[in-house]
Amino acid sequence: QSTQGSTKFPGIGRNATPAEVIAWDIDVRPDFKGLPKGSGSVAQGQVIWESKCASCHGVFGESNEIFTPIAGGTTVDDVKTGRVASLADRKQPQRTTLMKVPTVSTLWDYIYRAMPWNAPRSLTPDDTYAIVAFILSLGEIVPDDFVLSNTNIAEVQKKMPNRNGMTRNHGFWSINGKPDVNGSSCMNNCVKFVQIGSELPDFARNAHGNIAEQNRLYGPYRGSDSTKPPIA
Amino acid sequence: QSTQGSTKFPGIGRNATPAEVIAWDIDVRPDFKGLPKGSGSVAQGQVIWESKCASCHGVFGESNEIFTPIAGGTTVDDVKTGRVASLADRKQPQRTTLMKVPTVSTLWDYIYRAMPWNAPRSLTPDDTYAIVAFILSLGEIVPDDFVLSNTNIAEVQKKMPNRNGMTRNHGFWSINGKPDVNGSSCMNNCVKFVQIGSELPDFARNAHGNIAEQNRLYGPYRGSDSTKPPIA
Amino acid sequence: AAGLAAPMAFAAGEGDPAILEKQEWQTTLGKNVATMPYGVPSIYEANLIRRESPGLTRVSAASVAFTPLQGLFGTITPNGLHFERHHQGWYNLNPETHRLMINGLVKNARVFTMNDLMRLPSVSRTHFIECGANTGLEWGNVAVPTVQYTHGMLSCCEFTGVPLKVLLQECGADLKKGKFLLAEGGDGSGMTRTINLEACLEDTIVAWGMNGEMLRPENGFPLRLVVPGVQGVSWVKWLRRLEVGDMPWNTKDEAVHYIELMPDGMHRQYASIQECKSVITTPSGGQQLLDKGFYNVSGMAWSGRGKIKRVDVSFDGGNNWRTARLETPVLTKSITRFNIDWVWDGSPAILQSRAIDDTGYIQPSIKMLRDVRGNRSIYHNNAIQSWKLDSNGEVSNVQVG
Amino acid sequence: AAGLAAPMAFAAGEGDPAILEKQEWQTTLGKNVATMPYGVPSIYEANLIRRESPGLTRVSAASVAFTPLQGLFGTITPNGLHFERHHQGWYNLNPETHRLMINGLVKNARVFTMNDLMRLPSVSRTHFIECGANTGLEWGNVAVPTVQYTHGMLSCCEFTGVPLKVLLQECGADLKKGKFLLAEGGDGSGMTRTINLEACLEDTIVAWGMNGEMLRPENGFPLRLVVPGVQGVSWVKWLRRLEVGDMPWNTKDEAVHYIELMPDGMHRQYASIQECKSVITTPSGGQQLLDKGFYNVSGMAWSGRGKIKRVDVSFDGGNNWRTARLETPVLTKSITRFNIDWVWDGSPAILQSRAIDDTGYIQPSIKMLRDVRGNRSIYHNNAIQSWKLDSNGEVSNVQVG
Ligand code: HEC
Ligand code: HEC
Ligand SMILES: [Ca+2]
Ligand SMILES: [Ca+2]
Ligand SMILES: [Ca+2]
Ligand SMILES: [Ca+2]
Ligand SMILES: [Ca+2]
Ligand SMILES: [Ca+2]
Ligand SMILES: [Co+2]
Ligand SMILES: [Co+2]
Repeated sequence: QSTQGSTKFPGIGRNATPAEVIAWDIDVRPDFKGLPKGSGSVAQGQVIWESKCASCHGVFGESNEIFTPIAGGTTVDDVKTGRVASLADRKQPQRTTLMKVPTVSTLWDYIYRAMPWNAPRSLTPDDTYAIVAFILSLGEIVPDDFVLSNTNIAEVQKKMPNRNGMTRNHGFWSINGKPDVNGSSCMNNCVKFVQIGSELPDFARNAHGNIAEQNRLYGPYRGSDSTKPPIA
Repeated sequence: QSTQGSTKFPGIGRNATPAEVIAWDIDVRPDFKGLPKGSGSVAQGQVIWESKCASCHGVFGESNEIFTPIAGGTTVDDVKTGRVASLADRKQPQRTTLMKVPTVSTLWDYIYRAMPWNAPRSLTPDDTYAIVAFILSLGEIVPDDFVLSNTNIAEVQKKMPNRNGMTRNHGFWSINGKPDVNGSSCMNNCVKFVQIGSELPDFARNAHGNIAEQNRLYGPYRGSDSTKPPIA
Repeated sequence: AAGLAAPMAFAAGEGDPAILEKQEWQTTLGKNVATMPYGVPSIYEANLIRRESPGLTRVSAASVAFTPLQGLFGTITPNGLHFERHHQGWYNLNPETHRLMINGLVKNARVFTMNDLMRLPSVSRTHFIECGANTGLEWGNVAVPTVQYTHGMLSCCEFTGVPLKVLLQECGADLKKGKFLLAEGGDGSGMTRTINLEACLEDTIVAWGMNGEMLRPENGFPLRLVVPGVQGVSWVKWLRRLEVGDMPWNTKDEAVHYIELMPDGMHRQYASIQECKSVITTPSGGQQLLDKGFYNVSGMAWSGRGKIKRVDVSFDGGNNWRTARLETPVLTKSITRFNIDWVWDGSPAILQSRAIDDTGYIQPSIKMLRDVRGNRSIYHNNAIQSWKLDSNGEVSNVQVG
Repeated sequence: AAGLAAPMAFAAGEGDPAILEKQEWQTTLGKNVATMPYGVPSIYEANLIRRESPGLTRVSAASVAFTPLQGLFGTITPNGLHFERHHQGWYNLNPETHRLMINGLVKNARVFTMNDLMRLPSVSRTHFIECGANTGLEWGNVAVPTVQYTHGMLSCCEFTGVPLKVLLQECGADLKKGKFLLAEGGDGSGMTRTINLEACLEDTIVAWGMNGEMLRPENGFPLRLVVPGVQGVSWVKWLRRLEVGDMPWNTKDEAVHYIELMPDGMHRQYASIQECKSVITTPSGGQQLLDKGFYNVSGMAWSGRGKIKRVDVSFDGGNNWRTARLETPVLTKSITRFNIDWVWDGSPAILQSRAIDDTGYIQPSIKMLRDVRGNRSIYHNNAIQSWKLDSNGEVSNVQVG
């Protein structure tokens, strides 16, 4: 195959140059393939965080204003087990990023490619190491004097609080997978007593605006006036 | 079936009242079913024509400005034969309404329902009789002192110049009809010598505006700049 | 000579600035969802719009706006680009006061509101609509530059509505005596057309939906007749009345227009069916290839008598043909998209497509049609279209034979 | 009580003013063709637009705009109403400088322009796209009033593009070792998702066309990946790069989102398939019936594993079921429209639909799903939807069981 075209589709496409692949192939995998060399300390990370991230995510990554919190909800024990225990608690109000993320590569990859939200691709690799180190320190995963680098990141992975919290034991990765639930094809007398388990709460009736204005004003299916109670 | 609904679709639709059917059922068929009573003279027609129609169609229905001419191209002989002879002449530049229309009902129906173009449904039945009489007089189908009415219109039909000019002897009224032409499924060496019989005339190259601006400015299929000759 | 756009070649360490330099959309925050609550195409698509053919008609309210087939894909016509043909302009009718009356040879003349109609059992079916005058400009000679003007009175949509049969039965129609149906529109022209009930009763729809939403005003909102396989003028827009009768009506648009002048001076009347036809849309007239090499040649095929069975493509003006790939599903009286591989070596070529439907009918050449019908028919020109590709990469409209 | 809109009755000699009086559109001249070179819906359709769900997300550039399914027909979603989901807003990318790079386990890493891609052999196929989070608000309890918000992250379009397989073969991809594909977007979020090549190689499309025209900017113009049957987030928009690899990437949107929390605190990862699902769209939550009597009850059914085989409808909360009519063609991994006759007698009712696909899978109840997955899954809620119709004609969102 020549640089300029294939035999099958002459004239179409060209080989990428090495510089082009370097420019675009920025993804970082769980095995750290793609991770550029570099390093950054928690302290450096904190400085960048406070100037570039905290406005949206809060000084401690706790803010719920712009997005769900980054840090919180993980324990020293989780770091040992690799399972965030509070995830099994059904009353846990919120799941932070650190409670869910199983791989440190994910944080590195995403922050480098997409943050800050309003200025993506503006961080250097060293910036990114530093910020990831800072976020990990918020979760007590690394100490406050830690310097994260391409050489020690694999060790850090072993401390991610939810590293053992993911399962692929399900039938949804492929159309050939086996469903975990299947319905019933019963046609008659299927339910002895039909019970309504949940209804639209009163406060939600008009929470999406007046439904009358979200349907046609003609035809058989008008919207009900949700600014008022249902008609008698 | 009740007035208010059928047994099959309860609650849907209702019977039309006689007044409603009268208001809307205004079509006039070739057998004059639907034709309201009334009459009008050529002279009356000419007055209405000149005030309401001539601005678009010309005083003698000859104008080509707004629409093709209404009158012209028919002969006294055509009135006898019921075939407009000039239609067989391939050099005949233009076909007027009177050269084509086989049925006087068509004129009556259309003018009453749709003319004047900018004020349809503004004519009375008597107006319409008068205008039709006037148009027919332009084609020498009726004399200039003629009064057209519901009682003599069937006689007038017998004088329409193209009344015998229509055929339904073809296969296009139904999908089961037989096509008049069929192509060839030859796959190889089908044409000894491929000859171009017609090309886009030079004056037509840019007559639809610049084709470059009627195609995407990206992708493989750009428009050619038709303001200039083809590139060398 | 070809090669207008030679491929970029870069030394190692170099590359395309579009890759090496970061783009605005990678480095800043984009626009909000629902910035356009009802969206519109990209600004880069602005050239692909409906257009009139200058000089074709004298006034724009009794005229045509053609669909830009040269830039479309697949089979569905976006509603914003559906061709327009009006005889007395279009209106945004008020659907709350719109009525459908059914009268004539029925037990009960009945009136339906939109409320009523939209409660009836509905069907959704994809069909092409083609104006009987499509390609009519080309009966005599090549006249227009692009496929927008040669074939752009053609669209294909998924229509939703109540089957005509359900409505007629509901009114107790006498279908023994009543072999004909008058369909009447609610616009100023009060468009009236006779429908062949024997042929069309089974698949005609009284439709309100088009490609998932309500009909557009230009296409008959809120109600139009959908008569699959039959010329577009019979798909009466702003449908107001249906009358069952025992003879055709000979309305203006079936006695003065939509009639075909034969060489002997007779006019064919009630020639309704749109016969099997196809056209290559890329590349097509007025387009400019930038380069030699591989091309996917693509087009549309349809038949008013049924399904497309095969499409053949010639690159040498009809001397030799190869069979194209058909995209599925192939539906009856609907557009079928065809594609075929081609490597352009830079020499002149003449591209043609030829469709065959499941009745065995084969799309004819313009010469075959003229031999029987002359060249003053105006309507129902379903000839094989020829596009000449010059060695400079420009494609133009020609006729061969 | 029903009967909000009693039918009009008139004495002979009288009638409906909408018929007896002439309307403006019958008595004046309408608008020109091409008044709108690219058309828009009727002014009477203004209520049917994409809408955000207040409080669902905190910022509108990382949010959702829902499709108004309550007013749509058939199977095709008009492009202007296709749902939107962005993570970093949307842009009108410049297609002239847009590039697709393919790298990783390939013989030659290659770069394609839009010029290149649109010359390759293309296919056109109709598929649904559903966000994995569709109906996610309802895992716990009834939360939102209408089908726009319960199910409106669902659209169905005809896509045109080059099969992924053609592109990967062209680059000499090692498909023995390379079972995984990274798809990367060109927006600020650089959206990245791992595609299962074993499962998706055959029907994935690198698409530029949507319903006959180019993709809309909000939906990835000029290029997006179409991965039939798989959740929408994997249909990467503004597609810029494909990398063949030997393991999944664990990107942010597959390691922190689009994961499903099970009762034991484990998250299911890479749950991609959208299972068989259906919903009644008319009548649906928040709608108001004006009258007793006959209704066509209509809805949509789809399955990420294949074709819809049957849809049953219940009017008594799931106690008794009747099989609905399916509109044809029934296509794989596409929307199927179903309709069923019903006469409403004015008493309260609970409407449900239940789809079965050609693998034999039956859409489950919300209780069956919760019994296995708990109620904190967020994603992949394909439960039977229940709409309660009250004797006052108002329909509301409920859950039974
Ligand atoms: C202007 C607001 C803003 C700023 C500044 C910002 N972010 Fe974000 N961040 C967001 C939003 C919004 C999201 C969610 C994006 C999405 O929906 O995919 C997000 C997502 C994230 C996530 C993923 C969280 C998860 O659970 O999915 C991380 C990690 C993150 N930001 C880190 C950072 C870092 C590090 C910086 C600074 C270098 C930063 N952010 C600056 C708004 C911001
Ligand atoms: C403002 C311009 C205008 C006025 C005034 C007008 N017309 Fe017309 N007329 C037209 C146009 C435009 C058409 C073609 C309509 C179409 O495309 O269906 C037409 C068509 C016709 C036709 C059909 C001709 C054919 O061959 O199809 C007849 C007959 C006719 N007009 C008669 C009349 C009469 C009678 C009046 C007055 C009472 C009238 N017109 C006033 C513009 C006008
Ligand atoms: Ca090239
Ligand atoms: Ca990589
Ligand atoms: Ca700390
Ligand atoms: Ca009623
Ligand atoms: Ca009548
Ligand atoms: Ca005279
Ligand atoms: Co027409
Ligand atoms: Co999503």
